[in-house]
Amino acid sequence: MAMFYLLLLLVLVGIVSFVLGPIKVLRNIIAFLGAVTAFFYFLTNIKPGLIYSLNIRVYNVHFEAGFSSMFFGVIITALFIIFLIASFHEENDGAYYLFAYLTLTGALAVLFAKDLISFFFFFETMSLFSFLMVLKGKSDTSFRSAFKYLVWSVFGGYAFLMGTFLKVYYTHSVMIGDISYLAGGVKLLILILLLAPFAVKAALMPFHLWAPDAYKDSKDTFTVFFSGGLSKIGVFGYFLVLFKVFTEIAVKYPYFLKAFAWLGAITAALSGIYAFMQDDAKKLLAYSSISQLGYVAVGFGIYTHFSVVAALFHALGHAVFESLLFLVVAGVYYRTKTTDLRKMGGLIKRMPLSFIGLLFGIIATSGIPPTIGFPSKWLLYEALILKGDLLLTSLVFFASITAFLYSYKLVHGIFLGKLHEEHKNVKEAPLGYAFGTVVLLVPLLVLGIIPGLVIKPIDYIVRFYLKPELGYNLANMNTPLGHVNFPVVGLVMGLTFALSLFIYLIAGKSYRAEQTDNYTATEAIDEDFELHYAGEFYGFMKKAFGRPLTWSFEKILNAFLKLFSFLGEVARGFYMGDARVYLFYVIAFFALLAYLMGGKL
Amino acid sequence: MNGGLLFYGSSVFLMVMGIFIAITGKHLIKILLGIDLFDVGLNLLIISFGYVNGGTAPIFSKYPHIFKNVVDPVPQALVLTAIVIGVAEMAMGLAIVMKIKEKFGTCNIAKLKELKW
Amino acid sequence: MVSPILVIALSLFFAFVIPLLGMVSKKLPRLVPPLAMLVNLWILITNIKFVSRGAMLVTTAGLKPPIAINLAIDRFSLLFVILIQLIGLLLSVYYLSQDNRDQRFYMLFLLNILGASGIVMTGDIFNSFVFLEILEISSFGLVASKKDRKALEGGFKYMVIGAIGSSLYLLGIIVLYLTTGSLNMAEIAKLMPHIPESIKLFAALLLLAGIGVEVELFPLNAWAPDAYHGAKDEISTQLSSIISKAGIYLAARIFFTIFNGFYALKIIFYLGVITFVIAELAALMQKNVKRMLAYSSIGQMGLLMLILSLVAKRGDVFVITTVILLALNHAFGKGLLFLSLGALSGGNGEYEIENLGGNGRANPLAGFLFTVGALSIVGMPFFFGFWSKISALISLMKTNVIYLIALVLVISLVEIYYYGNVIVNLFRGEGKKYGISIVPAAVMILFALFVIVFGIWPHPVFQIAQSAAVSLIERTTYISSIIGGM
Amino acid sequence: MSILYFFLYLLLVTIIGLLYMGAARKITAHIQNRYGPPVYQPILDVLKLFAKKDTASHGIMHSLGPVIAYTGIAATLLFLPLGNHTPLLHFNGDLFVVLYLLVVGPLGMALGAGESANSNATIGIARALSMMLGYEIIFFMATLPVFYHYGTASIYRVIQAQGAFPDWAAILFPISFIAGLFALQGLMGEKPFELVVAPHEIASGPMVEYGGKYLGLLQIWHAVGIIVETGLFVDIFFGPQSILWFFAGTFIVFFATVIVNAVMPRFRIEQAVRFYWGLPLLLSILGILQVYIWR
Repeated sequence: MAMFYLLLLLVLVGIVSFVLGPIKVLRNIIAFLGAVTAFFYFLTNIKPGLIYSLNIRVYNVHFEAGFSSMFFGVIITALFIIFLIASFHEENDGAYYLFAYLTLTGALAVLFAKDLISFFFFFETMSLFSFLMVLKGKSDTSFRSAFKYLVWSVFGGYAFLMGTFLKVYYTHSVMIGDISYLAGGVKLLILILLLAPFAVKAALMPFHLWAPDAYKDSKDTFTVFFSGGLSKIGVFGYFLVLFKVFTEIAVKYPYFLKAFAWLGAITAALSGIYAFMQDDAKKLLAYSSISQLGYVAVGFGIYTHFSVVAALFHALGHAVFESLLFLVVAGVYYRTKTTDLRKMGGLIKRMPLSFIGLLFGIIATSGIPPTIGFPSKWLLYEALILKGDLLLTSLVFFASITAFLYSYKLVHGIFLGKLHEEHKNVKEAPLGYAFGTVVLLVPLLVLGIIPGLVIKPIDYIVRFYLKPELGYNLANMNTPLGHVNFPVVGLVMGLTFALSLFIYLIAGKSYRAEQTDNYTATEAIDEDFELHYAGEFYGFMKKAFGRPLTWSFEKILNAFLKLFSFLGEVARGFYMGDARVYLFYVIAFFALLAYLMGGKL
Repeated sequence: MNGGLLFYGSSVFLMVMGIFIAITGKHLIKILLGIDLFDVGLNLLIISFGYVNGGTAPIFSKYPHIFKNVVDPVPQALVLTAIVIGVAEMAMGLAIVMKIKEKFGTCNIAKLKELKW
Repeated sequence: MVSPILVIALSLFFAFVIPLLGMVSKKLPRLVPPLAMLVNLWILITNIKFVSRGAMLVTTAGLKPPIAINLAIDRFSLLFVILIQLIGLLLSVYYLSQDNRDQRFYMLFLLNILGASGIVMTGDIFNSFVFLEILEISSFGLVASKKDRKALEGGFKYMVIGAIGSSLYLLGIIVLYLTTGSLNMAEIAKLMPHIPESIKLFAALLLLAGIGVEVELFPLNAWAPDAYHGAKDEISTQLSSIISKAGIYLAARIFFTIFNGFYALKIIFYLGVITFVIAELAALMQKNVKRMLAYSSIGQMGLLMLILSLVAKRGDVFVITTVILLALNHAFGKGLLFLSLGALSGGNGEYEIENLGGNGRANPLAGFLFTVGALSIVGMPFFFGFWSKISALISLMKTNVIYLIALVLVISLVEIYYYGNVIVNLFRGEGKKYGISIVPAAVMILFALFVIVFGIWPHPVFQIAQSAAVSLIERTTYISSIIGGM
Repeated sequence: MSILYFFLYLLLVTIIGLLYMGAARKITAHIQNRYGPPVYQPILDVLKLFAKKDTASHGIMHSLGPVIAYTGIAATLLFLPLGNHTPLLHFNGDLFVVLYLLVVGPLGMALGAGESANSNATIGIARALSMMLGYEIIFFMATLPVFYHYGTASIYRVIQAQGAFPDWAAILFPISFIAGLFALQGLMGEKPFELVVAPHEIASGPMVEYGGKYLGLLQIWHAVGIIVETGLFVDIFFGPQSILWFFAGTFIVFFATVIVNAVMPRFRIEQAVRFYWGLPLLLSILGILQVYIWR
């Protein structure tokens, strides 16, 4: 019952905030209280193993809370609160909050759904309302992006539905359960079909095409939830399909898993490359988000105990640092009204807190200790080497190098370099953004130094399905390959930092120089001199990589669309005649029937 | 099936002619006439289905034994209805053609090409 | 209990009263159709509890079937006739707000509803032809009633195809009559096993011609985009929500009750698939929203007929329930789409996507209603369309045509694509603002309410549809309740 | 006490690194037929830089950049076994900890240089990061077969698994070793990959705005960097069994890179990246194939 009450609460809060639409203060208070209540209700009342069936007469909706749904549910709900608090600074109407709440309802219901039809129902609900959220986005192109997002999500949903029907057809059960006993290739088909929506949600290539645009064009604060929270549904789905529906996949379809892992690695690498070629902060982050989710797919594809632990930990990490990055960029947009990296710069002096947030965000994105990005990457590499797929390992490593490139481009474009004239009087991002930034920094650092805090619940999720190989306690992690004590890494970094700082402090004094007080050979510079180098930042990479950078999945898609338009034109051509032609169709039809049925008449 | 080959033949001929005219004709009224011809042929066909060689009209009489050879009355009733309906259809069709002539200024069917996109 | 024959009689009476009232006052004719529909609905509702699983027989001229013309109403027919009258009522209320109409329009409208109701209620196959003709002739008039070039062209095309189709339908009836010697549906159904296969097939094909025109099956549906496109928005609603529903009923009645499945349903199956695919693909490329809706309508009807034909594979109640659900979704969803499109385009015939750009934002209510209709038609959750689409897929699964599920889903994606495109365009940029008066708005909201309320709580509709489906499936009960023993 | 030991250890390695730098200058000078400064010259330079007052700073990050850079390299050093010698807090020196800590240095320098708003500095950083896309991946791929072969991700265990001369990984995996040498040249930032500093083009790149104590910190960062980078290479490919062997090995490797540096011209940046994506990549893939065949 608790699950139903939770969902009902969310819907009701959404409706109330819609009704209260014009009364902004009251609406915001209700929306905020609703989210916080939902979060604590989730934490206190929903326990793994809770089962609830809702009979709507036509159909029984089955809910069940498991460890995995708890894990993802907490992430999603927490991010929702952060999104909500920041979103109060934007100009939003009541419908925006209604859609937001219904999106959350759909997402949580997806986590709880125990049978495939309800799963589809809530998945589509989530897609529909998140589509409306994107539609209410900020820029002129949000319509196009929202449309793209809708079509892709529905594509995923329909693939899932097809898989569902195949499953029901062969097993006569709609419950999410093991189908490993099924024979034949249909199982592989079901597997691929069931995975498709999650590949779309988690933006696995080649299903990622919607993501950069949708992330870019949705409202900035919503992107925090969109990228950090909703993509977790995709990860949850990987887990669901690969573990709950197919328990023997590693034995039966090792090559599928291998392909999945490679797909993940290619996603991570290519998106990384696309990311550092972007000049728009949100688009860069969108690709970075896709890239990071690629690692998660790799973790699932390797399918060993600690690779999956790594994947789930990385999903959590992605939720933390990607949300943090989007939140900071949202705050910057709020103040500067731009996300174009070429038009910003030097904001470090104006928005120090945002800078700190972004700095730690990119450190975590790059996987540098002692942040939340490191333990998962470390585990993933150990798993990869243990598995012995060295080329895959190299590709993943390549992807993580691209992370340094785009991370630096982001921080440099926004915060470093020369402060632009029109941003001279910009203030720190308002309270709602700052709150989220500070809150997200806590898990980012704490879980980076003591990952054991969440490794334990994750291990609980995975242990049930795979032979436990990972030794861990609060501080240490042991794999057959190696061993890391994370607090020690943090401690050593702290110590050496203290030492460096000591050297810095005892050395001679320094004075503060103006930005124009620069070495430029013989060039005389003044305020108008363009010192900020942000456009074409890695421009020479185009020369280095050449044609492959211009390749794009979009071209394949376009060819596909062209095929459909051609078919459409052909079909439409049928209806373009005049009355005589139509009459001729009728007669020809009967002539044909008579010919075909000739024997029977 | 008491009608002669002549009845069937001529009615089928009328139907085919009607369809042919309707498909090949360019003038709207010609097309309508083709359809009408088709209807007429059909009606004739139905009548001939019910026809009995040398039969008499199906009228209730005091002396039923005299009228042993009665044609089937139902097709005739049906055809009466069908004729009425056909007339109504023609009327509606011609009304539309009149309006078309008014608006398009032509009765050439090839010129009626507004509805494509 | 009031005799349902009054539905037909009163409609006819009201239709011919209109010119008389028109002489008294210009405004009076407008009030007649709603009144007639209300009376009809009341009559039908009083009959609900008397209609059991079998058919309720309403005799005329005091003769028992199979001799005289009679009405045979079972729950299936009752559901359809109530649907038709209900939509008729909503539409006639919609017309109340428009004062520039000719009184003859209202006559045609009433006759149209009358024809549709007659088709649904009659137990006599020739009578169904008569009502079909009434329906068609009045709809030619209705389509052409806009009297501009497009409407006239659409009306003419519809007329040509409709006339040939119904003539062939008549021929089919005659063939059946010659072999069974009866025009009563139940009687023919009873004698069906004795008819030679070839005659049966011949008759079925001819009947299919007449019905195929109404239900917009593939080669017979070429008129449909033109007629929908040319006609006024309300008439397009009527075409999709009333006329095609009568066609579905007739198809179910003839090919299931009379022919008991048989070969014809196989043909309908293939035609349904082809219709569905071709029409939806044609809609994909359509820049004119109204014509796009027309294609979508045809596609929906194709899906419907294809599901209906599955009943041959396994006489399953669920399949027919699905057909009813799809029909209801189509009636309300598509009706809503046409009406709200009218409101969005301001009634001036600008249906191109570019011309509609931003109109949804300028007219939020109409834009919202259009969105609701579109989402329901594509089968999004929380709308009635979701349940009908899921039921359709379940029907496909139950009848072992699993590969068709993939096809339906792919085509649904195509649907999402073009509807999504329109919706997105409606809210993009600055549009033109058109007023919307209260009566049409109320009617549209009622349409939308159906789709939303029963989308969230589909159980009542499911139950009604199921009992109606049971009534259709048990054809022996139907036959024996009309002509006794089998 | 152990903390003091740490500091001494760090100091020692820093001084050795500075001496390496001095040696490099001397070697280069001899190749170019000059006399060159004394070997201890870099130590004097650093002391002078630290003592300098009145240094320009462009802001807090500009100041912290060198500090973070030195933090990163010092932390890396503490996780790197020097032959069989291991610092107190090591846990068998995991490769990935080392690799990720190794990036902190360049990142810190990049952050600091970025705030100076000097385009030369930023271009230098962009080049540095792009170069990473070339050499890091090659270096990684070259070392992978070794770790895979010995079934561990710990550098210390790799050292222990190797023995005296013929048991070196360099001899077991010659192809990977050569690929690693290519990568090392880029990792050290020596010619022909000396694009980041490139004094003639971008006025020593990231360093352009740095002087005084900042430059001093960057100098000792560079000095420790030499030991760490060559040390990593030596640890993996030569398995030095004692600390003396370690330093000998690093010096030999460093000597080789310096000689190459002295005689080579400079690539353009896209040439450099493309170079790495050619022959070295092929070699490293061949190395991986070799370990597959061996197993």
